[in-house]
Amino acid sequence: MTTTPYRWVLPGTPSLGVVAPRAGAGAGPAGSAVPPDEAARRAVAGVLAELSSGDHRGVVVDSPPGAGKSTLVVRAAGELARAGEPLIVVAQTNEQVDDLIDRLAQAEPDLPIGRLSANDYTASERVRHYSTVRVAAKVADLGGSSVIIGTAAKWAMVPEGRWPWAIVDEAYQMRSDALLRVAGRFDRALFVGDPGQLDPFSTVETERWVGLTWDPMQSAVAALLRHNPELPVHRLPVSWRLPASAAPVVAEAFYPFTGFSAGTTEAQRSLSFTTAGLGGGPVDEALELAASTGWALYELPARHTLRTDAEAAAACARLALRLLERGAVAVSERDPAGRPVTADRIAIGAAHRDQVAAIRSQLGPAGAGITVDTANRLQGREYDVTIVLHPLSGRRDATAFHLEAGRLCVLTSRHRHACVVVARAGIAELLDAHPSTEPVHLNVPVKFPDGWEANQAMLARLAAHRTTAR
Amino acid sequence: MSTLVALARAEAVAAGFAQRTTTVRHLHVAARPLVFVPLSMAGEANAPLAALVGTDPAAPRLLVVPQPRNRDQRFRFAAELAEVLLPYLDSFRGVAEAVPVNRGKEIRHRYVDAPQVLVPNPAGIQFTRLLGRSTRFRRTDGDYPVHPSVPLLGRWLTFLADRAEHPGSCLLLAMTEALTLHWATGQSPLEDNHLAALLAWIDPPDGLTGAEAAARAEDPLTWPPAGPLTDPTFDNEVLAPLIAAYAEAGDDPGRQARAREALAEALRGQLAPTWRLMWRGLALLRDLPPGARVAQRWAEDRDAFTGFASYLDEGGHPQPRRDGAVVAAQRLHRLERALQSYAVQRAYDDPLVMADYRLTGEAFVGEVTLADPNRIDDSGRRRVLRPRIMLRTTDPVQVTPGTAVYSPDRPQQKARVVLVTPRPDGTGTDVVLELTGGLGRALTPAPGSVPEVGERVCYTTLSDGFMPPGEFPAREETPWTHGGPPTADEEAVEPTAEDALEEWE
Amino acid sequence: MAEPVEVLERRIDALRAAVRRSVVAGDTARARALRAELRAAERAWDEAIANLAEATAPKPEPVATRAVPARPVTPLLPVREQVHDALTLLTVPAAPKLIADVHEAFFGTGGLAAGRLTHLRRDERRSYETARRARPYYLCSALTAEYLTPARGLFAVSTWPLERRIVGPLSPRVHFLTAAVRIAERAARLPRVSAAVTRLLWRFATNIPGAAAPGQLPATVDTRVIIEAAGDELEVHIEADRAQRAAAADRARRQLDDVAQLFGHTLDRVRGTKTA
Amino acid sequence: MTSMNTAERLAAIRGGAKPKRHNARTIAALTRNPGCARRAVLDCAGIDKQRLAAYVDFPARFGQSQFAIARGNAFEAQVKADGAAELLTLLRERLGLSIPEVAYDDLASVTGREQESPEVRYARTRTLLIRAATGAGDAGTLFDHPLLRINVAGQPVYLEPDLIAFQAGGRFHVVEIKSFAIVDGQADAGKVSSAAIQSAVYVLAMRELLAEAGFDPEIVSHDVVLVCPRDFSNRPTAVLVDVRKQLAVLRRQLGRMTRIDELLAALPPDLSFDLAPDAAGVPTRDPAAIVTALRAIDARYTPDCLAVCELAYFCRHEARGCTAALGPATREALGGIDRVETALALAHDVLPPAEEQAEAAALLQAAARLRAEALAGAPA
Repeated sequence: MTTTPYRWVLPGTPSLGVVAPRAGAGAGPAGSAVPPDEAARRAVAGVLAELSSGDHRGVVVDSPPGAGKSTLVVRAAGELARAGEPLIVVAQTNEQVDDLIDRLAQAEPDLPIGRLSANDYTASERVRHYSTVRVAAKVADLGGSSVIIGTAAKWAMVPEGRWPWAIVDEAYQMRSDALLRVAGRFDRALFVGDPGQLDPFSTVETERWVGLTWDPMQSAVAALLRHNPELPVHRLPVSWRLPASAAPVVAEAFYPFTGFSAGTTEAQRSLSFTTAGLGGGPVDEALELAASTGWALYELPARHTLRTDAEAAAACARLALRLLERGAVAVSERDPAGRPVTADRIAIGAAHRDQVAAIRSQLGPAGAGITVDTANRLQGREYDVTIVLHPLSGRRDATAFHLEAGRLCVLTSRHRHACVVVARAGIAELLDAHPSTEPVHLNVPVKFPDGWEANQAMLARLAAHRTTAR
Repeated sequence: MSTLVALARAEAVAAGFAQRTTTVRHLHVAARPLVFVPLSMAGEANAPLAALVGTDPAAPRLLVVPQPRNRDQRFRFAAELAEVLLPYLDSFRGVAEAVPVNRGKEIRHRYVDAPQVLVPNPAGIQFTRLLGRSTRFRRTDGDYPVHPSVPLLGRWLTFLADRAEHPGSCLLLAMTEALTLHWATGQSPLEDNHLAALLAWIDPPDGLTGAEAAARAEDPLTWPPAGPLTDPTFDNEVLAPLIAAYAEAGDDPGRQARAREALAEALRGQLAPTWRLMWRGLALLRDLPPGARVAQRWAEDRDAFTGFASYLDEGGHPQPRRDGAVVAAQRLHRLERALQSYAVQRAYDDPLVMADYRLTGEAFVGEVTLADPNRIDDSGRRRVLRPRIMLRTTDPVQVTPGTAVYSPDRPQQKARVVLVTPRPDGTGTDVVLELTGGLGRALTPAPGSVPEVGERVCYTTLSDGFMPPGEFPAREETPWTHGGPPTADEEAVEPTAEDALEEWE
Repeated sequence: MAEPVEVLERRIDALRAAVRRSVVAGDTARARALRAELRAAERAWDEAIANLAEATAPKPEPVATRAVPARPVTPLLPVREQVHDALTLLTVPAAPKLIADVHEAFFGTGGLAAGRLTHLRRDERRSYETARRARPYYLCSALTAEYLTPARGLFAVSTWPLERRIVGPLSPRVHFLTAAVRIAERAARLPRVSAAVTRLLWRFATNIPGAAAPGQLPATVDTRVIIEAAGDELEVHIEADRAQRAAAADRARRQLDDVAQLFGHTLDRVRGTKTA
Repeated sequence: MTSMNTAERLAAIRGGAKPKRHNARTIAALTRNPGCARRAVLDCAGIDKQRLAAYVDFPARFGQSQFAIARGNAFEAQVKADGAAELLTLLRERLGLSIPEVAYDDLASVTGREQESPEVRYARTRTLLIRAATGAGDAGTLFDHPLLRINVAGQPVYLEPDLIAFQAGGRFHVVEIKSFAIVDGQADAGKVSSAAIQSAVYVLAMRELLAEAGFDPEIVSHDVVLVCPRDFSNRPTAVLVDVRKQLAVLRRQLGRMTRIDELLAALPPDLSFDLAPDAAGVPTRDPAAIVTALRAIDARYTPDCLAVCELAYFCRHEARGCTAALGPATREALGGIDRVETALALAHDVLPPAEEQAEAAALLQAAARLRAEALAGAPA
């Protein structure tokens, strides 16, 4: 009996579990022989070559935390603009728009940039001080700008005009319906984002569109690739943010199929204290552990608590304040001589807004400059040290929200030096008792990693860095 | 679930009776609703088995399908249902009112009343949706024709089921959801899906607590499930032998009539208790005073009804199987807007709902301690009236200076938080607000437009203001990122009859 | 003395409740007893109602309001003859469901229920063993190619060559395609194609590549296209299948006695599959 | 006692009754509420929970309608009829199976006899699947009714799936035939979820079988083929379901089952659920003794149990007055306080909160104040 070659073809439902990078599009993960800066340079060059080849209507670039996504966006925008291609940039928040303008105006001092804004927008300091940047509520008032940058929400209100190119930033956090509303404005686009972070969501609960390739509630990239499976997907292979202690951990837990490596070596980064921890104590132990290994798990006694667990909130605040008191100094490739870890270089992350409020009130005036926010709002941001209130701490059950891989990924991948996770004991048992049994929908690509597994992986790693609060 | 509702549940456990979670009714209850209690056959995809339907509690119409696997009989059921439902829908198409649109430049019409269909539970809505799906594409000619009323019924059922997804709409309601919106029981939300048990908690018979009555209500022999699925022991021990007897009766008209009668009686026995519960639930809802913004939402329902009726008059196609890319995005946008405005309106209408927001710091109630109603702001190009008030509250205040807040009592007015000062003695927080809008046209405020000292007022970050609708590409301009314009093939909605050929035995 | 209808109805209700309660409690013995009581009550009710109707109703006209086709009396042909007819048409071993469908489509008005074939094979075997070759044919088993055991649920005719009665892994498909050809040939000769025949043809057409166009309606199914399409696919399998069956048939002739060649080898245990 | 091994101990707990046999459904159920020790012990011991629940007067309220069973059987028979002709069509049209691949082996019966031991059937399944994996010339494509085996708590359990294993190009897929409808590409997510986890049990069992024989377990695909009726018709349609997540959960839960020893060690040594039937089969054990035995093992009741566990009504009764009985969301909103009375006493300030209850008490008191105020008709 002859066996003809056999293939799986399921019309309309490309298997999208993993988007494999095209051969040569990126260097291998950790362990590859290519030095990290060379790997990153090649990856960016590959993306830019793909763009200028014009072979595809879209190019997707997956960027793990701190892999130089903004740098790529700025370079791509610069190259396209210099080639005389009118260009728009679609970002997700006003904050992101201002960040991009700041970086682009700095990198391309002669480039006329337009900032498309809502009527009630007042330009921030970093936008105002560039003479090349114009701000207006209508595209017509931005004539002469080589690049026009605005939020997706604002672009959705622009009824006409079509540009040869667009760069869509944070495309994994953009919802499919938002892309639908702006996609008429451009012919081709570069989509850049981090697939490991939080998916967009809707307040409306309906399964009406589940399984449709254009389901408006999925991410823009998911919709894009389901309709255009042939589009090249590149991957930035090196994280410049995460230290050598964190890159493999985060890669293994949250990017199990693609991976990435750290752009710096252990020797290049260090964290030290200018004062000794008098009396020691678990807070100092945790900080010192974090300083020397990059991770610490500050474990409180097992107890079921209110979401706004005061003891845990206080622990988060105490760790942050103690870090300031001890005069932490961070040495890195940017500051080989060391730089003090000031309040603005510290963030505390939590799952819920009420937890954020509780931590903030525990911080008091001494911690005024410290960022405290939810995972959703910490996306895309970077600090020297982060303190994380574990989403499952003190809980009796693990819901899909608390298990979401993206949430833990955002929280544990914001730091350049160290991350301290605050949690009540008992999370392992909690995970065991609550395996993910989400409903399964037909024709919906399974999303990896599974939050439950990612949590298990992360917890297993943290267990080796435990300090028990007394 | 909010802590206030959870507390009401706890109180229900302790009291043995359901507790109110609202002070007003947030749903429209029609003067002449139609109650529809369907049953379906287990294991089949939407095979109607029986239904009680009608507008008169004393005279429901019983529809029975003696062999639910037989597709001819299924469509006969649909035609019989259409005999009840279509005239009911038509009866609301008498009087229309003129509504100004486009700032009064044009008018359009909408019917002064609209139908309201009530089913026992969310599964009943799903049944309605699927029955609509299975009937709206049917042929009325050709080899396996159905009665012309069947595809029309399908379109209406689909319209109603779609509308049921729309937050705040009352054209098609599930009784369990209508009740749990207003009461908290001493059982879990999952168990609240059981209509008999839910009503037992809210309105137990004399001499029993809600908890006791609910325990009895779980016995499927006295309180059959409210459908569409039947109790398995009923299926196995009662229904199956009766269906078999009907089949065996063959063409003997006497035997067949008797078998049909026995089957109808058994099914009526399963349906009648739920039918009574539906009207009891309706009466309980009717007793609640309606919220101030209920009529406004009902007007939107009437608009939707009017619009769909004229769409059908113009020969509108059956709704497609699934939403296209543009339609899906538009619908999601509409649903999100409706959800937000429904949540805000309920809070504005109901202090008990607003209390949820007060507990989480998104709203606060306080007494006005200072008021400067005639304050003029002359820092800008033109002198403007900007009254300020200070109020003292014991609620936790989470708003920060600069935030815009609104008051349900003066919805046209906007207030900006100027200062938030916790009182040093710990007796609460002082909040200074600056008011704009809703003050009249002069440089002195219209009477009553600025809260006076001593008045208790509520302010919240929730706004019931107008939200402009979003812009979407036309369907034929669906972008390449979403598959491009739909092809004629995808769009075609062909009538079907393929499965009519199938064996059903 | 018959009980009044109302009393019976109350009893029926009570019995139904009692049956359901005993089922829920897992008391099967009690449920069984109650069920018997319930059926008796239901019969009594049916009779009572019928009598009541007779007594009260004005003498009904003979029922002629509807054109009801007379229910077929017990079919004239015994079941075995009907099965034989269907198999002869098909020319390949077949399962009861297909036999019944073929019979309904071409020979009768649904007189043959697949369920009635349950004991047929055992009866045939007994008949064969007691009086060998007393009948012109016997309905026997198809045999599995691997162990020469009876193939589950497949009927064959004793007069067929052994090769045809053997089922290898490819045979189910070959049988299916062959049956399609035979049925289509037969249908092509009919003056008028009934719904049952259309249904049968459609079932084959939709499962053979090229036999029905996408979007085609059942009523327009074309017998010539079916025959051609089935023939095309048969080409692919037929040689391999024939070789496997021939080899098995050789083995059967060497190893099996008369009865076993017809009704299959019953092994106490199969060599090489016994586990400790 | 200490020398008693786990199997003996479980047998003692079960008493004289025959163990209830596991199937993919019961194994899949192990992944639901795995934190419940009562359920773990009873399931591992193979106890008939339905019977037990009825005996202590809390009968389970779910059963299966014969209509659903009949529909399921009829659909499956239809898809598998004539050498699985309809299934072949689906695999060809939707999944690119080539025309020559039609071989069909029915593993339901080895010898044509009614009763065959699972060992014999398992051996036959093993032989055929291994032959197919080796890629021998007549390797076979469809394998109906394979008998599989999986280890649960150290005991081999035979699974008798109504499934077809399907092999092409040296790769196996599990085909699961279910009779719930896929309407316009969508199906009940709960039913799909159950089907996915059951299929994952089969995938796992097939992988174990082939791995034991030295093959790469990955040749059994994590994509299972789900076959269901399309829309409102009887025509089948097929869709691939990726069960990788279910496999991960299952592997972990089966791994945990070996920890049953720890659970058993903490139980009273004379624990038994023997109903001690007399000669006529009538149970003689005092139901109160069974209740005492049940109480000796902690349960983790949630309202979800009502739909999946035969003992749920008993556990619910036991959990009366616990906030857990009101559902996890209510419990959380009540600050995680265990008992309803405690929550109310804290809310109404009649119970001084323990240190760890202080925050919950403050929240509940604020809520109680706001609720009272709103109900008293104070202006909003």
